[in-house]
Amino acid sequence: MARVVVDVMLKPEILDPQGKAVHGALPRLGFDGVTDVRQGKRFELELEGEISEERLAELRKAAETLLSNPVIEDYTVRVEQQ
Amino acid sequence: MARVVVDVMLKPEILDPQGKAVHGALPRLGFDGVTDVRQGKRFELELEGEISEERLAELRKAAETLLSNPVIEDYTVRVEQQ
Amino acid sequence: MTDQRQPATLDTVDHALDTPDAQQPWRDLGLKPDEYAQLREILARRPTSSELAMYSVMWSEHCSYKSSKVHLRQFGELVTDEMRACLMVGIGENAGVVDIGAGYAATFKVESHNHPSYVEPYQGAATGVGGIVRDILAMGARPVAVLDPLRFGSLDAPDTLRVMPGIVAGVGGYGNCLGLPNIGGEAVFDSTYAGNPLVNALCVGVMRHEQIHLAKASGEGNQVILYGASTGGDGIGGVSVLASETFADSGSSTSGPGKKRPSVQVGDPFMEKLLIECTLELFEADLVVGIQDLGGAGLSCATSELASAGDGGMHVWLDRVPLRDASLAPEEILMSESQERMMAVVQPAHVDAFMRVCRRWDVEATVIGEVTAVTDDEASRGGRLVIEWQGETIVDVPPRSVAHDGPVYERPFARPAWQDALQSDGAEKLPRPKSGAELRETLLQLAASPNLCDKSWITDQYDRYVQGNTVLSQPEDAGMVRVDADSGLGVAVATDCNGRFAKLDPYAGAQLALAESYRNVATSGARPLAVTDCLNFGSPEDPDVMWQFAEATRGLAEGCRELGVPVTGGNVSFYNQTGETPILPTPVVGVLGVIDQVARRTPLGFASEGQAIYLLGTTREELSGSEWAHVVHGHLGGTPPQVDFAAERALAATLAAAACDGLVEAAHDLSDGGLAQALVESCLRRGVGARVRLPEDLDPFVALFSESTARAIVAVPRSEESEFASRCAVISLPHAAIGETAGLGDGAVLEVQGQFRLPLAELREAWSATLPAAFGA
Amino acid sequence: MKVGVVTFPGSLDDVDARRAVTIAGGEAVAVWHGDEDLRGVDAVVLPGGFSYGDYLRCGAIARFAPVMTHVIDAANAGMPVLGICNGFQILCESHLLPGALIRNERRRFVCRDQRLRIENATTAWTSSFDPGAEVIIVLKNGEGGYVAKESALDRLEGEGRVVARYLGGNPNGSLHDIAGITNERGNVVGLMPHPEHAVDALFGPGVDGRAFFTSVLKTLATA
Ligand SMILES: Nc1ncnc2c1ncn2[C@@H]1O[C@H](COP(=O)(O)OP(=O)(O)O)[C@@H](O)[C@H]1O
Ligand SMILES: [Mg+2]
Repeated sequence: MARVVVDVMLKPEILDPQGKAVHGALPRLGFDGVTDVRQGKRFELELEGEISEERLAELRKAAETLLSNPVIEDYTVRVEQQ
Repeated sequence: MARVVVDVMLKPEILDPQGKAVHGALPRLGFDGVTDVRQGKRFELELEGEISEERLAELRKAAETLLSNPVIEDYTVRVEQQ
Repeated sequence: MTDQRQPATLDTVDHALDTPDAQQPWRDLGLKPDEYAQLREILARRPTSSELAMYSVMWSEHCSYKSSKVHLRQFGELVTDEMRACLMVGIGENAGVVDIGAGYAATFKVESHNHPSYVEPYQGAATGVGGIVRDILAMGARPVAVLDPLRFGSLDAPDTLRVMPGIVAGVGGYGNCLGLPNIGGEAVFDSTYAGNPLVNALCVGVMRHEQIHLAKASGEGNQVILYGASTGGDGIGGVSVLASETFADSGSSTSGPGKKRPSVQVGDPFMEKLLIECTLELFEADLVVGIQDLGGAGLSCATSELASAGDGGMHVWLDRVPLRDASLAPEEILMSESQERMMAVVQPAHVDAFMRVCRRWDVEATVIGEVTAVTDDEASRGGRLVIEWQGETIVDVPPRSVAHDGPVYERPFARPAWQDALQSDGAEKLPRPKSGAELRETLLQLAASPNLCDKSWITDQYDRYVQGNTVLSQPEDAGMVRVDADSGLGVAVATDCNGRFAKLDPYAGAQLALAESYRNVATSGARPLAVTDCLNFGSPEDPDVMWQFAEATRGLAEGCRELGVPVTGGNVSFYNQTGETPILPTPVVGVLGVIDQVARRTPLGFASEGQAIYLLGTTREELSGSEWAHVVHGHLGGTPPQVDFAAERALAATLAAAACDGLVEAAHDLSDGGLAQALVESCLRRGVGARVRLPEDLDPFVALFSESTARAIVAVPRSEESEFASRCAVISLPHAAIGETAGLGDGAVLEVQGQFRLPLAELREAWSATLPAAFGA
Repeated sequence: MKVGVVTFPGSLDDVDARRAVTIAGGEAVAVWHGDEDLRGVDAVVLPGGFSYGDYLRCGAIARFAPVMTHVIDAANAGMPVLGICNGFQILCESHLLPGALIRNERRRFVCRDQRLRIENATTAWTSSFDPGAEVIIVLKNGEGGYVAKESALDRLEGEGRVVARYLGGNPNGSLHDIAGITNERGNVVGLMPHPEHAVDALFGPGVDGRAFFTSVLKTLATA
């Protein structure tokens, strides 16, 4: 059993309407000093068995083809052993 | 300058239609052995200056009131010094 | 099946017999001492924990209607032959069904999802839409449209900023994703709804007569199939328990009494869309004997209602239910309100075909039970429902006692001590605008007020075009969709309620809601046919509130008889109050009408210049409870406008006939804001101005702002004027020529001769800025 | 002429698209997402809706449906393909068109009658329009903001591949007010607004949408 976490964020040059909205709302709630907010997605995948290098490579491919759209997004994959 | 990352995930007992959809799509693309997928949100906040305990407490409050809905979601806040 | 959390001993029926004196948490589950006693008497033993769970949710206020039943009976009793004529399925099923001609039937119903929408506005509203759509689907119909009557706290209350955008996004998010056009609804702001927003959702469905399905488990040996989403631990006892207590007592999560699980569920509209298409294909292939949606009280409700309505018993293997969380105990599975599930009764020979259709739509389906024979003795006790868990019997009850023979309360009610004082404080004595300039200011102020302003900030978030049959949608008086592409047959629906009128006089208030909704449908050119209602009130344990409820139901039932339109179904929502303060009594009434040829519908906007504008009906000095008194003076007192059903009937008949014969180009009923607001909306709809002369026998202020009922304005082409006027004269319908349409585009003007001129551009600015200013452009 | 309309789980405007094809004089053919061939159609419409709930990203899961392999091959071979709204998103996810569609700038779903200018009247789906024509078509989307790299945008503009642009206010934050684009060959068009809801004046804002469907029939007839 292992957990793999994939984080997907919009590329820096792509407008992020949701992050912008959060950024705009923070000062209204009294939180100052935030210079930027970006909102992305976090996937937690639970896997059976061991994580081999090979499976990790497969997962990277899934992250690249399915979980993110490389035209607008960057991703990171990391294993959280349990 | 510091980056604070807030991860917001649906509570385990709450249905996650998005995670379910991804879970369903993975085998069709040839990725097997995944037993569960949960999809959440990841916020990256860029802050000016130092992160004091006090500011962190404030941020936790923002995470609880603005970034998540505690009725259905859990959150974690962590600092990534740069 | 792995059980991590299951108690050491399963509470089986045998165990219950062995341990008659075991302590049971009936109080935490919301049962009263006498209800628990009644339950022991029915079973002649103590209930098992699973039985206790079932009875407690099914006997909750939300599911059993225990406080309202004695009043709702009138809807079934006060029925005339005229009303019966169109009625195919009446009160008591998932939704009523009416005959709309040419072999088509329409089914429609409005339901509330108020409390969950306060806790989690987006998901609460979304699952509210999901729930009512499944009710309509369960009747055998294709859902074709939704409407959403909503109530929020004051526009300037901070919590409204959280609640309103979330609710609107939730209604849209779910309905849009299902592909159901949103064709109407309401958005009303009043301070009494702060902390208690109302989310009522109405769905309309259409089917051929022979496709009507009922929630019945009959035919020994028939299989009981649960299909759709798997069952999870969210929302255990949620809707039913949340909606059945004083809201303040019940925590939003695990803190309340009886450590409730999260009472809010997350909806999966995609799953529901698959469920709709899958179910319609099952109907089409004739694979379904009986069907029931899973809503409040989940499996407890579906199994007991199906078994209770059928001619046999039912045996269920509960451990076959597909779970999202393997640790759920049987009681929790029975109470879970997980969304997007349905239950069907299927002949054994059809099970394979049933499963094939489900697979095609990627819908999980599992045989979890079977219809069984019952002895005469069992039948006389209310049938027999047996539920088994891992080989042991955990439920063995007469299903009728669960589903239909719950407790009935005659709650005390009395006219509130403050009612007389309230009624004697009329708005007719308040200071009024006098000069033309003051009237102009008042009109602008009202047009920009939260309840009368442009609602497109909300309605632009709803898909009104999907399915390609929408003829009328917001901001028209009624929504209208085509039912049959060949003949042009269509249905129109409107919902209405003025809670201020209902507070001043709940009997009249309910009738005024009915009258307005009926009038709206007729104004669109359709013939009003039938009624659904959602009765939103405070706590039934408060005799004042109970009196409001009793008066409103009596008013509605008698009003329906007067107008000849039957109540086909509806919903009651109690405990809408913050602390001791209840919401305005809000009996929302939905009316469905039929139109033979949708191309003949009447839109509300003036469409061209030079047409005669007629004011139909009688204007009296009626200002109490009006939008003017509310907006300008913050005043609520007096008695509401007079109800005149004969006049409503005459007006409706004239408008429907005029539409059919092409005598009117536009029509708009008069309600909130009176003639002034009707003119504003008719002009702005398509940017056509108007020159109006107020009737000489009326004070100009009263003529513009009184809210007398049974009135409408129409735009009549010059060529049809004499025909139209003579038709009104024949039935003595008051009709005054009050001006003509004049001017196109932003240069056009609304002119009230001798009083003021108002450019449409200025008017539009005021009318459309309010919601964007509050909620963001 | 046979125009296929693909139904994915969660497609909503497939029936409307078929009706629009019929009104324009074509033969509409229902194609299922699981189909292993295109049923002999001459052109394909990927309709609007929420395929697979639009969970993950709009169009991301639909792009892997069995039928899409065939749609992609056919498009590359020159068959006219129109993606409307969710269909546009699927075309971008399939890399038949450049760029992507993101959450509306105002973060709300928007449904309205939208004015557009037809910028390119030479594609398979717009040849019946006059160049520069102004039309009104229904717009309804939650994630309709068109984005692409600066260089990709420059290329689209330079090659005249912007098919339609929003007029009277950008409804969703699309870069360059882009409402629709085409591929180099002009056979694949992605469009955020819904022409299938503007083919009968009783049920939409007018009949300006018809020309998209008559265009493809004309294109096929002269091919
Ligand atoms: N206010 C009302 N007016 C008329 N009928 C009502 C009203 N409230 C409930 N009913 C009817 O009582 C029956 C039970 O209601 P309900 O529990 O809401 O149905 P469901 O179980 O399908 O959700 C339904 O047939 C409903 O139409
Ligand atoms: Mg029901």
